[in-house]
Amino acid sequence: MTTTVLEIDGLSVATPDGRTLVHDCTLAVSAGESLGLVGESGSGKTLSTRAVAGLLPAGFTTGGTIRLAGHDLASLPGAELRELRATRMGMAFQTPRAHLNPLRTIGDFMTEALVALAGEAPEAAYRRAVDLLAEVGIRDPDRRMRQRPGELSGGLLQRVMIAATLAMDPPLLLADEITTALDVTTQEEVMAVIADLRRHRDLALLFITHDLALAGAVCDRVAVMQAGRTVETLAAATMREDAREPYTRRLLSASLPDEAAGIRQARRSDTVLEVAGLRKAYQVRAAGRGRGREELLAVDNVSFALAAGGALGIVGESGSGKSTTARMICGLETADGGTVTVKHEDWTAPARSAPARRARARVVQMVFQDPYQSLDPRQTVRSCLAEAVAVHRRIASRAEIAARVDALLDAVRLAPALAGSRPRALSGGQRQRVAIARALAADPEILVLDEAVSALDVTTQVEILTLLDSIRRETGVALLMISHDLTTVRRLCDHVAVMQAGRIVEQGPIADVLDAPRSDYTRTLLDSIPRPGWTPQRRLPARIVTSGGTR
Amino acid sequence: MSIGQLARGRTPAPARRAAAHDPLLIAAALVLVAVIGIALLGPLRSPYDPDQLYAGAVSAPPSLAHPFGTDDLGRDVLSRVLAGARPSIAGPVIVVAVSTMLGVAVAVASAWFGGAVDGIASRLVDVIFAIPGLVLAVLAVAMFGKGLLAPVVALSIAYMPIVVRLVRAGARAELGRPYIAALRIQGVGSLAICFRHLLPALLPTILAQATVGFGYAMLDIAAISFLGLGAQPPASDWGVMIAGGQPALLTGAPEQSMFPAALIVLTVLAVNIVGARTTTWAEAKDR
Amino acid sequence: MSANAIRQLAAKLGGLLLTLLLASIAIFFAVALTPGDPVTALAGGVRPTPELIEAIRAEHHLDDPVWMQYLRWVGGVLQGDLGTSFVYKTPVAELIAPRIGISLLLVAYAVVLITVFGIGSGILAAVRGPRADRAVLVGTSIGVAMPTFVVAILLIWVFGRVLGWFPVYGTGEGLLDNLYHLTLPAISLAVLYIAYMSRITRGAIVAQQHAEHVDTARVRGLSPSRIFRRHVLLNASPQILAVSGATIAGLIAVSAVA
Amino acid sequence: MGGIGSLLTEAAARKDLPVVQVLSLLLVTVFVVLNAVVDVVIAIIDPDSVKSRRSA
Repeated sequence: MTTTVLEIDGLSVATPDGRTLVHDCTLAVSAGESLGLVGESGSGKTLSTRAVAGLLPAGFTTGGTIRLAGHDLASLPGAELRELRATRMGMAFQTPRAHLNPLRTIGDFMTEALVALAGEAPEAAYRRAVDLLAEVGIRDPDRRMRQRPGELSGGLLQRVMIAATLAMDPPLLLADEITTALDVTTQEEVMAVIADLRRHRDLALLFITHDLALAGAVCDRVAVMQAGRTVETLAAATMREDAREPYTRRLLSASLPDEAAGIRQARRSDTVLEVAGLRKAYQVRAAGRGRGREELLAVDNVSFALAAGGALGIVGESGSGKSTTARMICGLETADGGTVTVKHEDWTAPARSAPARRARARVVQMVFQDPYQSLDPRQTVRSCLAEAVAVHRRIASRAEIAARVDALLDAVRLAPALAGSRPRALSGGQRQRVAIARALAADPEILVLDEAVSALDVTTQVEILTLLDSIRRETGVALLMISHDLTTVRRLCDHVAVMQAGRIVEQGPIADVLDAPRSDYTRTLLDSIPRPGWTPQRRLPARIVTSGGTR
Repeated sequence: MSIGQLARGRTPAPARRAAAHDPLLIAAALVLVAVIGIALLGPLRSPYDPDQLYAGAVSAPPSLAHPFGTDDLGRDVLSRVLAGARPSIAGPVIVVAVSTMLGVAVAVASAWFGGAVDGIASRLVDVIFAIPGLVLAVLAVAMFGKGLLAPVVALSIAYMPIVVRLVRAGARAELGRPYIAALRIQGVGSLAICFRHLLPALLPTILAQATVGFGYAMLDIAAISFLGLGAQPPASDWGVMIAGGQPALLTGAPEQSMFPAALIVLTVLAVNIVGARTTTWAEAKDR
Repeated sequence: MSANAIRQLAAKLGGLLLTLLLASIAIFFAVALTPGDPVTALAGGVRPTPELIEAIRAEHHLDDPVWMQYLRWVGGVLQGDLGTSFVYKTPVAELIAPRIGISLLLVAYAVVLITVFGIGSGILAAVRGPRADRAVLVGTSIGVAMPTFVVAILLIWVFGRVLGWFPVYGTGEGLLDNLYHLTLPAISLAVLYIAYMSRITRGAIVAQQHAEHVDTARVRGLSPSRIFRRHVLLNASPQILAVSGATIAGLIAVSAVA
Repeated sequence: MGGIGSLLTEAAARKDLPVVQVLSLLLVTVFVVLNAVVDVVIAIIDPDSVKSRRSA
């Protein structure tokens, strides 16, 4: 007989000013089971989880029932509630760096609950903490115990956080987007740790994520949330066949595309952009006790070519140098070596004067990752686009500019009614459309997309990628897509280059590289993508130290 | 939307509507309008000549003839308070205007050019910051003699570092945001980026600091006048009046000091309230 | 202490000395370039004869280049020779020595008041609910608008004259009597800074209360008082400390003037 | 008050420059040293702060 460790029934959450953000969240997690709670931003999955954990902001009210280990949370007085949560559940968060006290050592963090709540002696608590760190695969735990969060990488911190949740041997772990901020290979490490823990401890898992593919790959069942409601709960293994709700189907097709359909044929034509032997070094303070400074090669001998009207993806994890490469092409950084050639002109040195920058702007434009940060929050959509238009056609009349702005809005499928809005009033997808429209204002021949869809929900990602693809077909603009995500690159690009630690380890037509990878690293990247039947592996020894690695 | 944003609640109501429901803000604004009105028109409307001695009424308590009473020389306190508004307000206004303009210019140049410009500016600011405002003001008085000019110039310089630090930090953060990079890639000129995007973004910070600075400048200048180093008697500067009323205070005629003192406190209070509200509003608008 | 920490400490110390050097140059040259001939001041009101001028110039090395005079001045200050007052014709050190004790006592008194009431009321505002918050906000709003000397005359009037609880002039004999006499000045000195510290403290604590690492502590079941002490207050302390350092330093300047 | 304050204001009023100079320098020194001490204390509580504080 299985016991239910967490049961949420008809949960609603309302703000102090009376808006109901969660209407009906209903789910149950049995001992040893793993349930994925999936939904896009604003679906209410995080608020529901925080209601369970008692972390709603002051003044928020809840309805419905939450039963943790058989106890109705609403019926317990404060101190007992605290003890119940402390012993029956652990919770890990999305950003471990923000969720660990930066001023206290890992040792303080690991032992605090053991000493203060379980009443263990400091020495016993210390030994237990070291064991827990070892259990989540942290080598040299004694050294880690003395360090502070600032000295550890994100992947390590996430494992520290998971280890700490185990201190009181809880039967349930709430994991709120625990791998969202991590590289895919680090995500695989963390998921492998979680899988081991569940095997050895019979731990139940409530896995909150926006990534349906990941939830499907690591959970037994998946509950899908939309607009504050759990719309359906499916067995992970058969969710593709069982899904009834249109929203779930849309999520599924966005998250787990048919692989064959995405492959595009490479085209050969004129080269519009050529990068040869590009190099960028940063002076960094030497690590450890050493004195002086050392060079960090962010970009090391990078060469590739982009065909006119083509689409090249540059893929790599954080710190691989892919964004620095893009910024050098756009003149935001100066290269230390190598050349950037655009349309047979040498563009290696950034343009100094505004007219020179304008001339280049008519050839190369860029779309940034965070559409909110890349628009001036004080400017309306219209004035933002009008500014971009006016820069390039200095004598254009007001009416001509307005007409051009309307044409741009139409090109990115944005309703003209939104022209008067400021970025704050737009959704993430709408903001990114504005950013694309602004980039198109100059009629560029190359569009550099720096993680342009990675901050968006998956369904929105697909919309934006579709838009970009049709713009490419209509205008013949070449795309250079910087991304950490092989799946998105596969959707849009015909060629791909894989970067690791500043170097290109492999490049070629997309079908060749992704279906028959020649380098180990590409293979590792492909293997770490969650998919049905996926078993996350611990690959620590094989990993080459990048900035995301151990320090 | 993050939990933090949710906790902050609905997007703020339009400023004008919010202001109408904020009695404190209205009161503060009224005080400010009144004080500025007095500064501009007061001397013309004052019942008596502020420097005229009325021998018949020395240290007289408030009466119908002299609503605020008279001082130890028999001068009408109300007339003197009205006449004192202009010098008492003008000093802080100049200090804030000069220090803000200098500070913003240095800060923006530092953040924009970085490197050596930033290094030199930071060192300069550190040195000025090390000399407290009042000390610099007293030093200036020792150099150039008593009067309002020297302290006002000294405080304008002394208040600059705090403006530079705040605005420079804000400017650096703003310049690091992708929308500035996007503008540069568009080929938008540096001056246009500065005036159309950077400065408007920094406006809440600058405004907030200016109002806080005004309060401190008013207190500092009043203190200098009170000590006899600033405006000189028989001038009717508020600080001077408070000092002049001190002996009467101990003999039981507090109003000679209290009226100008109350005006200083009210003015600073009102500026602080209006400043705080304006800043919150400007920040909410940008978010 | 790690090599890194020592290096940073050395850099800090170097910056401090450089700042002091530049500030001393600024102060000296500002005064040296003051309009008006110091000889007139040195002669002490008498209309100086040419011989007297010569003598004075020679005695005070006024014919040396300015930077020589600066070096002589700094060298003197470092060796305890603070120069001679124009007005009293006595060594400056002798003027300062008898007064510095009372000034230090006054500042120390005010610092205690600021720490206790400023930080205390800030914590109160942050943790005791909206009503306490509002009350402290009103108090601090008025506090930051009060000039030191206005507080002083108010206190003198109320406690000195109307109530007669505290002496309004003199510094008294002996430490306790000193403190008694310094109470009103210390309060007047402290009010503005109490209000300021209170606001900073409240802001720093509220920011930490909303920090994500506090969520972690809460979900682990730690008691509210423990979370407050070890996660909120500890993390707010650098900011509070940074401001209180500047505050106390500023206070010393104000006490020296007002 | 019989403290440093009255000495400094009086000296400034009477253009007693040596006194003003020395007292200014004294106050500046106290100001700078005190701030440095606080910086060190903060660095002990929060070692990571040292790198970021200068730019703040």
